[in-house]
Amino acid sequence: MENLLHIISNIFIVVGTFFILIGVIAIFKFKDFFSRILSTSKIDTVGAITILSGLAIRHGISWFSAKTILLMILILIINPLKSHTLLRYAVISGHKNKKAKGNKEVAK
Amino acid sequence: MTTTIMSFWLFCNIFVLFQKKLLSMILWLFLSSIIASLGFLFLGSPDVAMAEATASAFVTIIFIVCFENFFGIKNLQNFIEEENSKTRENIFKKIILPAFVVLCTFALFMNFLPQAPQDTYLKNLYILRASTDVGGQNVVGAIYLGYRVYDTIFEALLLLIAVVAVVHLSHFDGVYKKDGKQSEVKNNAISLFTVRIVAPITVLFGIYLIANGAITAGGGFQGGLAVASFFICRFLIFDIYDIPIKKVNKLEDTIFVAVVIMASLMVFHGFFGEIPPNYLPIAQNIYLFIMNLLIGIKVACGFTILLYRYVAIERN
Amino acid sequence: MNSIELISIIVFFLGLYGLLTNRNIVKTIVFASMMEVGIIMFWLSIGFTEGMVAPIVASMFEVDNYQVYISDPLPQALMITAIVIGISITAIKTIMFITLYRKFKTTDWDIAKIKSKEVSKEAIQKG
Amino acid sequence: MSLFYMSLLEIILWVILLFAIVCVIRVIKGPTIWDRVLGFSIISSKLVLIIAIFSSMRNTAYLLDLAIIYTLFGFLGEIFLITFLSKNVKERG
Repeated sequence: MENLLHIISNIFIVVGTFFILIGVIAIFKFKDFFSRILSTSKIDTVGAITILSGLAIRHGISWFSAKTILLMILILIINPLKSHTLLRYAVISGHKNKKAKGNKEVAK
Repeated sequence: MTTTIMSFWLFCNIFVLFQKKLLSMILWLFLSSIIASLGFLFLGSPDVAMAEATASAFVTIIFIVCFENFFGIKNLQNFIEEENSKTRENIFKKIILPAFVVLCTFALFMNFLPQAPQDTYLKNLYILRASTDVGGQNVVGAIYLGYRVYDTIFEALLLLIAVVAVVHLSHFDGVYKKDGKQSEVKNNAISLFTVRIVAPITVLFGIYLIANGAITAGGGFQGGLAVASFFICRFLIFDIYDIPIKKVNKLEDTIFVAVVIMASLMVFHGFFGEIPPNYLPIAQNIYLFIMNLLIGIKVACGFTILLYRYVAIERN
Repeated sequence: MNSIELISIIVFFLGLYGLLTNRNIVKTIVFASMMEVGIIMFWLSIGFTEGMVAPIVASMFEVDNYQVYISDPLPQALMITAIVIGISITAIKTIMFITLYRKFKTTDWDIAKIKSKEVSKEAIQKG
Repeated sequence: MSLFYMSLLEIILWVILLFAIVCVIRVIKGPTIWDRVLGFSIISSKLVLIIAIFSSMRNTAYLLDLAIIYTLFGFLGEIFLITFLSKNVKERG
């Protein structure tokens, strides 16, 4: 039984790190701020939640898994909304993509 | 592992040194102190790591409010740009000179460092006897509430003096006029929702840290800092300044007196009885809990006064 | 002496270098808080060995050679107070800078010095 | 310690630390200040994961308190930074 739990949690953790790897690649691949924040913030949240759920499965029913579930809920609330405020204030302060073609048409 | 994190920290600190703009400098400082707190965890001291993680956020908030106050919007823009045009040094001067100075001073310092492994007699004494002498599970808490309680008293006194200095230096008479402006967060429904959820959680978590201070990592200082952050969140949501500063100040004073009385009760009882005094474990636990609670309330009061003073200056 | 002590001392002197070579007042305050973290790291890293455990009784006795692998509790207890004092001291520094900026409208050490001398001369002439 | 004897969690710990170090490059060369703040938020979320995995390796629940404090206070400091930036920064560099 314990072996099975360990195998399941290992699968979860490896999948989570794979998600985070994709997020890290996305930071460097895209060339403007808006596409970067779109790709990385979502993938980062998903990766964190998968890794933490893997840790919770590994420890069974205990204080440790209860605290990881609390941490998961906090990350689920905070992480996307943090990126939302970042994006919103970037737009408010007048940040634009210089290279994008659509902006010129809007300006005209 | 630890060495890798430490070199990461050193790297971040070097970037703090080379930054020209003030804002990016403070971003790098925030990053470096957060990584330093991770390093404290790997050095085996989670209490200090907690205090540092809260301190990093507090220090950035203090710097940001300081900028907001006195440079105004247009002045600040000039202030940031001005720095770039003024100081132009070549890379040779920027990298070689600091490296040379650091190495020279380090070579002077080298002789004073301990070469042989340290004698760990005192450490073993504390670890073996703390839970019977003072009580509780956390040896760090046992030291700053039991063996070295004088340090804690003088720390509380220093915090009191700092609050008095801030209150004295900020010329604000306590009357706040609301000027139709609302904070940026208030316009945004989603951020408002987030802060509303986060603020109660921080308070609950601070109370949890204070209550469990004797058993696990945490204690009065860290819990007090977490509780004080609630009032910053409250300012972010409602944008009002209605906390009775004078009453909070009086509460802080009385609690300082209570801390001194509580500590001296413990110490003087030790003088008249056996050394170390043999308390019952229940009495020890009650003492630790009350002391943690008092210190937590005192730190929370001090930092709310301090931060609200800053906010008040901005509005005045 | 281990590598972490060395790194923390280097950070301390980096902060000192920045403090000496910058004219801007806010930047000197930032470097002072950087030096403080270096000092705290130096205190905690004395006698460090890899894989240390926190000095909490419940987790202490799981380790075999517990007298070596438990971190020293005394500097930790001192450094917690040092951090809390450090925050309040940065607050005092910044608020002193704010009063100075209100009076002289500069962020430069030298100009502030010159202006303060002028102010004191005027005060002497007035009597 | 050779790689063969490492447990899976230890390898994951190293990998995530490597990701955090790689993300610093975005903070260094981000063309605008917004990119820097984005890189900072991603690094802080990775540090939370490092703490969680470390506490799982040690099998100690009380280290997770530190992870919760990281998420709460990182959010708070970042919100203050962002609101300040939105007032004062107008499309530069």
